[in-house]
Amino acid sequence: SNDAEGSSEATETEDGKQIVTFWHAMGGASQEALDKIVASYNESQDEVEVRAEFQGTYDEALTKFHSVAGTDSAPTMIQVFEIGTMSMVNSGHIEPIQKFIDEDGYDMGHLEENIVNYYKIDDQFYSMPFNSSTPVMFYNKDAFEEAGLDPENPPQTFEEVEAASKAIVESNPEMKGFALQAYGWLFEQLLANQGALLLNEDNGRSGVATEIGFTEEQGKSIFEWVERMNTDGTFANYGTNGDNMLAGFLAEDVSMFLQSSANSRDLIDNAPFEVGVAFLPHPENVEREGVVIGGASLWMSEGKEEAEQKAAWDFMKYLQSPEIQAQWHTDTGYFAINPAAYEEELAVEMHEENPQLKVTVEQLQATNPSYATQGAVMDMIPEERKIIETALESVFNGGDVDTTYQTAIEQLNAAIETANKARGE
Amino acid sequence: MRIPFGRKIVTYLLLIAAAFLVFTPTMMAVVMSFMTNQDIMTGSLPSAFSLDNYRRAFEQFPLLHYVINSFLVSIAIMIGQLILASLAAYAFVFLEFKGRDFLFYLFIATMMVPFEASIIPNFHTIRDLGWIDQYTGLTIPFFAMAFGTFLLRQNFKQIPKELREASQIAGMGDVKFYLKVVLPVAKTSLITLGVYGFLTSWNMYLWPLLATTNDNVRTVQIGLRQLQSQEQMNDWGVIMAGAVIVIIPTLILLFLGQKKLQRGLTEGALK
Amino acid sequence: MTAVITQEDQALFVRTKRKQRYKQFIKGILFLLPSIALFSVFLFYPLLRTIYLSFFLTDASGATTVFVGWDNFVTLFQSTIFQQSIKSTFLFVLYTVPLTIVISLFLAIIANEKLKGIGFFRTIFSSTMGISVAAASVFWLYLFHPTIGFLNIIMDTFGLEKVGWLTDPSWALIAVAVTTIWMNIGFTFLILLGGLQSIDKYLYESADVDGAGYFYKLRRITIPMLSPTLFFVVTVTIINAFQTFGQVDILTQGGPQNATNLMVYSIYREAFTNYQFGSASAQAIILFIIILLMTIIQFKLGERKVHYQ
Amino acid sequence: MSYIELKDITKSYHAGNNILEQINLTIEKGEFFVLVGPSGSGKSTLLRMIAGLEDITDGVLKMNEKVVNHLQPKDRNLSMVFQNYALYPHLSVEQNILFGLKAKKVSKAEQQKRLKETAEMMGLSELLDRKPRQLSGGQRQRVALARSVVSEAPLCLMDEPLSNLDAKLRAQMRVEIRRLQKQLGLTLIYVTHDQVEAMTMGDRIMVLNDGEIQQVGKPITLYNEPANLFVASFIGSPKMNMGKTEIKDVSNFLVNKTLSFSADVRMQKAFQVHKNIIAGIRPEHIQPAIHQEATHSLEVIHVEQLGNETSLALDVGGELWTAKWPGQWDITAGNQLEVYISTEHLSFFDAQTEALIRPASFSGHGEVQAI
Amino acid sequence: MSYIELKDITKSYHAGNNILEQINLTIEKGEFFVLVGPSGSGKSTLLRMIAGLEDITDGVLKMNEKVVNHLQPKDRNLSMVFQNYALYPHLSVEQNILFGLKAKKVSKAEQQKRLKETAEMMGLSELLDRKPRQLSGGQRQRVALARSVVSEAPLCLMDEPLSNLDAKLRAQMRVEIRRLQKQLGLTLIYVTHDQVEAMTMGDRIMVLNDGEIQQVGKPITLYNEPANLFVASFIGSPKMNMGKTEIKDVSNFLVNKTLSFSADVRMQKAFQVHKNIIAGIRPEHIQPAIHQEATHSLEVIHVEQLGNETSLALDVGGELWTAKWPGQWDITAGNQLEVYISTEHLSFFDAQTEALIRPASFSGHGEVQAI
Ligand SMILES: Nc1ncnc2c1ncn2[C@@H]1O[C@H](COP(=O)(O)OP(=O)(O)OP(=O)(O)O)[C@@H](O)[C@H]1O
Ligand SMILES: Nc1ncnc2c1ncn2[C@@H]1O[C@H](COP(=O)(O)OP(=O)(O)OP(=O)(O)O)[C@@H](O)[C@H]1O
Ligand SMILES: [Mg+2]
Ligand SMILES: [Mg+2]
Repeated sequence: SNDAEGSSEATETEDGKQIVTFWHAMGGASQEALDKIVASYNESQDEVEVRAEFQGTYDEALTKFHSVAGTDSAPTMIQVFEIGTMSMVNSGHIEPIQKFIDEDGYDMGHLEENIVNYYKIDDQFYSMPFNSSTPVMFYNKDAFEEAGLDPENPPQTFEEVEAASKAIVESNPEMKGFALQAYGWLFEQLLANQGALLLNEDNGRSGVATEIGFTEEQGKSIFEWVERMNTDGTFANYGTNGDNMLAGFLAEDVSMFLQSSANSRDLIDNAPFEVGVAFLPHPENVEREGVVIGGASLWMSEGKEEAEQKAAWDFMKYLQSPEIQAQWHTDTGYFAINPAAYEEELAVEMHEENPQLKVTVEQLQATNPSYATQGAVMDMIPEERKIIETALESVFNGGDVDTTYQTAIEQLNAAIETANKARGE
Repeated sequence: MRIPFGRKIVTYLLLIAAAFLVFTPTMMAVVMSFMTNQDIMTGSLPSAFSLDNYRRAFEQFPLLHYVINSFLVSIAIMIGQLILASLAAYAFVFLEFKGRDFLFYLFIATMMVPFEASIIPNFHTIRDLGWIDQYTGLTIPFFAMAFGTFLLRQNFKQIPKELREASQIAGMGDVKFYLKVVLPVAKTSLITLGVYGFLTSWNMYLWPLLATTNDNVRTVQIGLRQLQSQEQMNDWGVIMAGAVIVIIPTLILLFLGQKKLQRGLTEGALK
Repeated sequence: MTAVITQEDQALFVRTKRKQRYKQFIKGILFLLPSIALFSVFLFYPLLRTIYLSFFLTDASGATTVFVGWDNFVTLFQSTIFQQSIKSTFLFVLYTVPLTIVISLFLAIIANEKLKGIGFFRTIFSSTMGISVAAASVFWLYLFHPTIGFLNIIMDTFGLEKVGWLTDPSWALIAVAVTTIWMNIGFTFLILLGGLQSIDKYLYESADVDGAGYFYKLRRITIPMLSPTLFFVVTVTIINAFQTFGQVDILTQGGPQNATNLMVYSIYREAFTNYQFGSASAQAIILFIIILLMTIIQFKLGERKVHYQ
Repeated sequence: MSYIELKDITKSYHAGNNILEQINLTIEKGEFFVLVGPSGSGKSTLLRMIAGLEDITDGVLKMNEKVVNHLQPKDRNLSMVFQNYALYPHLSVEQNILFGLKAKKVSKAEQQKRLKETAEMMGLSELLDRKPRQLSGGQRQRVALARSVVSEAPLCLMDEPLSNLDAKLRAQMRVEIRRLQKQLGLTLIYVTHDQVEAMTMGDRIMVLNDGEIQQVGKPITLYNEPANLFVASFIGSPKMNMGKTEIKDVSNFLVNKTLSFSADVRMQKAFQVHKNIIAGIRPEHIQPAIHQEATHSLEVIHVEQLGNETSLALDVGGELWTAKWPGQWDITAGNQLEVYISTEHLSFFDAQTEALIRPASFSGHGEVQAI
Repeated sequence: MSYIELKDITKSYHAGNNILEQINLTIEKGEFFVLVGPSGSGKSTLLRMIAGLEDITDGVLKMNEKVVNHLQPKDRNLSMVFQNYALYPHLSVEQNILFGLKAKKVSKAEQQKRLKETAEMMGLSELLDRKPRQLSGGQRQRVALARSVVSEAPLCLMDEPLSNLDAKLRAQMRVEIRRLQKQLGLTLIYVTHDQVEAMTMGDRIMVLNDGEIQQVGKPITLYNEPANLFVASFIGSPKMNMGKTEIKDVSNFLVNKTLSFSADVRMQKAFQVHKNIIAGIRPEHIQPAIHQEATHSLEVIHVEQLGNETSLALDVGGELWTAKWPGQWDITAGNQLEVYISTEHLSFFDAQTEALIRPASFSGHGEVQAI
């Protein structure tokens, strides 16, 4: 156990470099990409050494941070998913990066507007955006063609999706038209796309939310949409499991589905057919509002030495640079938070090769900045998602929309109440 | 005694059928580990076999280092559990004292505390003890084991009481009786428990993840988890390759362990 | 009768008896000390803490914020989700425990023969205990895949309707149970095999001579002589079934429609994603009490039937 | 110097059902004390209580003048041969034998010396590396015996240590055990079912029946003057023949309504005191009428040739009596046999109290001879 | 009608080390066949092979004319009393006894009937509800015996079934077993160490030593005409006295350089054929010089009173010989004793081949008598 010591206590390497511990939740290919960036940073200068340490899933990493926050074991910086934002703010163990922005006179203006919108709370930056993605609709161009649909003109609205689904199923009974993962995040996105708020108090951004912010019509529209496709027999049920849905899509069992844009590269590479990427659909009777940013941001621990924090800040800035963002974007499929990255050769090349990838960027840029697309902030979001998922599954399995919706709303409001109470405020 | 031919055939048939059923999922994983991700995801039959997944699994995390850590941790836990559980079981079976039954039920009760419910307080404890990123933090919390104590108690109860009496007459104290008679006679269950202890430690994920912050003392399951990503499509071939690599040592251990499970040590002990 | 025992003797008896009892007690405690010490730190303390937490609301880091008394419990018992969770848990125990034991016993019995290559089969049968929950769940996730999964492909070839193993609420719990049984087989098999191995072979010889057939021996000798091991296995399998977590997390995440929202999974979610440590603790306490009751019943009813040497 | 003293020792497994009833007994240092009694009479239990393996329900057990009721077995400094051997299945014969010595930290050299001697004595030298399950029944028993012998503890408890050995080996072992016991001055409590062992080895014998002491005494005393019917029929093999006795007239009495004997004065008095009397005669005292004149004639029911002697089942008023004659007699069942029975050889017991009234007399007969 | 036939049966646990060596044997239906031999000679192994519990390394085992080498024990239709009892620890005495009957689906009524009879016969009626561990050694053995008896299987194998019973009970059991065997026409193979059992129960006895058959024959034949030195010393207790024999002159020979006898013509011839001769005489044939004139005078080393007989250790040329006289003789160790030894009672063996040259003769002596 001898060589194990030090890492959490020592803040400098033997040759005097400032150590920055960086906890993240990136597994698989993303970890490879991240490690590459960290290595390049460590090589690019000789003052700071960043140590990127995997801490499990977002949930696990966050739980662990909460447990060690304020002690020596806490890392210098940590990656936290977007819905952990409020709990980080409330934890009291973080240093808002606004402090460093101000000290440094750093300009966040060059970052993607929508991303900035999400992470700016009460007009200040608590954390540095890092890996971001939005949901898009993937579709099977070959199947579209077979069904006599225009592969270059994917459905835009719920109703168009339904129609396309019918056409697909008609042309190929083996294939379902559309799949929606029972995933709270997608529900939130579909709400936002209608311009609906998830929580009141402007999605919790003007004050502490006290109940849900969407109307019955807005909320039910999604359930009803699914129900209609279910009755048509065009809907494929993959439950809560995203991997299953991806496999179903690749195995040509379903022709359209919604998923994070971060999957684009992998899908295009692995599909034995032409993959199309489209904007998130919306009900016919409302305008498209746009999407909310998802993903994670980087947080600074409180109580660390200034030098250490400075070093971490330097690394964060490094991550913003167009070259790094271009590389990150091409390696992983996450957005470049710095739009300048898209001008980089690397990104340009890739977009030329796979023009579908541009759609994700376009969708983000076509988003109307509003409270709805800023996204909701509250510490009960994870619970909200679970409730929504259960409701979705219920509808998927033919449950009654009205009762399902009513139950879900009751549970949501109760959860909000408890969360507010638990904060002891 | 010879087993009759007919029964032999039937037994073999049953064995083969059962082995096939039990091993299919594992076998499937092995096959997948040689397949390309595209084949896996589209559900098609393997178009090509390659070792690519293994190469990538080895590249992705310091596998050997993790395996060594896992071995150290698992062996330490196994030994610790064997010692503590056998000591406790001995007391529950061979020593008579007030409150023994109460303590036994208390031990059993500990099995009912869901691990997930105690993980945070325990994490705080090792944090306060400064055991994070230490082998101590990874091992010591698991030394005491109600489950093992229970298993060994059941087994120790089967030891004929004459053996204890003979030892008492020979002037042997409890410690010596425990070492010289109980442990060797209960070899079978010690091995079973040892294998179990080793494998559960080997397969632990959540605790090692919490108790370590960096690669120095991390174990293979964390490595395996690093092969999976959350928001992106998983490379199942690589994940399966990693799983297969991690399973191989355990299969070897099981093979050796079951060889030691020899018939009936108590046999012929007594008239 | 006690006439010959003098007063002194009597006093001496009492004294030595007391001394001996004291000595035995000390000895017992010494043997148990390492376990007790570790249990106190890593189990009893958390348990007490859990009890304490169950009366509070907490913030994200698990610090108590508001004392709510029995509210957490009251809320739970009123919650349909929690009721469903208890129901699922009991169903799950009912699905998994008997099958695990019957299958493992069957495997242990056929693998207990002295045949060539039996080591290979024993390794295969115990192999599932060498596979971590995460890996095993992933294997089954694939087997259960609605379209490319092995199971549905088989169903398809036999002309049966495909089953939404993990998405259909009436199947999901069964699917998780199947996975769990598969995972438990290895370990249960190994324990039972160990138990079978330590049955004195004279008993079988004696039965052979008595003209007992295979199943008669199984029923009258093997099972009773195995009863301590069986008792252990049943107790442990029940407790483990109540505490199932990993499979659920990977396969269904409690869905569909909370059909597989087993108690520990529910606890886990409540604590680690919702940060409601108070409510999670209350659930843990309820689970603890349920298992405790079940085990007490088991010991009261079961251990009487167990034959020790 | 009393070494072991039992005062009112009582044992019960279930309240109200005493296995041993108020046992009072003193065993001297260096004594060879034999315990006999029917199966289930409590011999093993008594031994186990002395060893400290069984709780004493009531009464006081003293060793060396000290009360040891609550002393642990390991502190009693004794060795024991268990009726069921209790060998350690995981240890080889050698390790089994040395087990106790190792526990007592006897020096290696001494261990080896004693092991060698004992193994030789028991005929186990070839088997030292075997595990118990690879031994025959008799071999296991010898290991159990060796384990006790090797310890040289001052008190040895042996529970039928020779029951599974053949006659030849048993004779040899008898001599060896007796020699060792004398040589080391051991106190030995020895349970046996073998008449020869009981008679030849013991300094004293105790007869136990149903948890109660029937008689304690020198072997020959028990044989010649059994305290009661039970002892009379238990000691001696084949067992003593018994018959109801009735007075025919003043000077004659009838046994089993068949055999008539003349009654002397003492007998006549006895008949006045005791209502019902049972007469007993040992099989060897129903003698062939060769050197004496025949006194009775009896029908032979069954003849058994034992080689060195012949056992005859004779009909005595409807009951089967046994006679045992040395040598091989060519007698055919069904014939009448002329026998000589002396009144002197009859023992008399009260049928009610079962106690001895008058033992057989052994004086004035050719067979007791001083040269 | 040969019921069991063993042809060249060989057994080894480890190659090259034969426990049983080419056993050839035929047992008739309804025969009571006794197996004796020293501890470890392979008796239990032979029994276990007949039962099918032990693989037959080599040779053929036939039952009812059929080869059964590979037949399962349960298909051999036999019952067995194990030397170590092999009771089911988890079953009560009653269940233990009925185990086999239930397995064979004997009707409930029949079960109860047989149980009652057997339990009564074995004295187990009171103990039916006990578990084996609550029984005494002898009680356990009786349960084991009862289990075999109750099955009424046509072939019974019994491995020292009475070793832990007291003499009285044993005598009773002997009679019962013999009666049952006769009554049901059972074939019984019976291992025992007890001379009386062997001599009185068996139709034939087989003596085994070191895995080899020494002699098979009627009990009395084995006693009177032991095939070799081993049988001579093994059968009979105390064992036969042996001494080296030398020719002094044409008509005289010396045993152990001490006892001189006159040699008849046959003896003289024998001395010409065999170089070294050993003479043997049974203890009961060294007789008191009462009715005959003394032939020799020997020093008494040791006297043991067995009650019904007296055992004398006598010095014969430096070796200890045993004499056994019926009754109780008051003889003091150290004295010279006048004894009568008849040449007729001497058996002669070739010292090299160990084979019998001439058995003792039993004709023309008072003890063999026809009335
Ligand atoms: N499993 C075994 N492995 C090796 N040798 C064995 C095994 N079992 C028995 N033997 C040996 O085989 C020989 C014969 O054993 P067996 O039990 O037949 O003797 P036995 O004649 O019954 O003796 P006893 O009268 O002492 O019971 C013995 O020398 C014994 O040590
Ligand atoms: N654990 C027990 N519970 C109840 N009764 C028992 C127990 N152990 C022994 N007994 C009974 O106690 C009595 C005495 O047993 P013990 O073993 O002392 O007999 P024993 O004289 O040694 O007989 P044997 O000569 O048959 O060995 C027996 O009747 C027996 O059934
Ligand atoms: Mg006994
Ligand atoms: Mg034997």
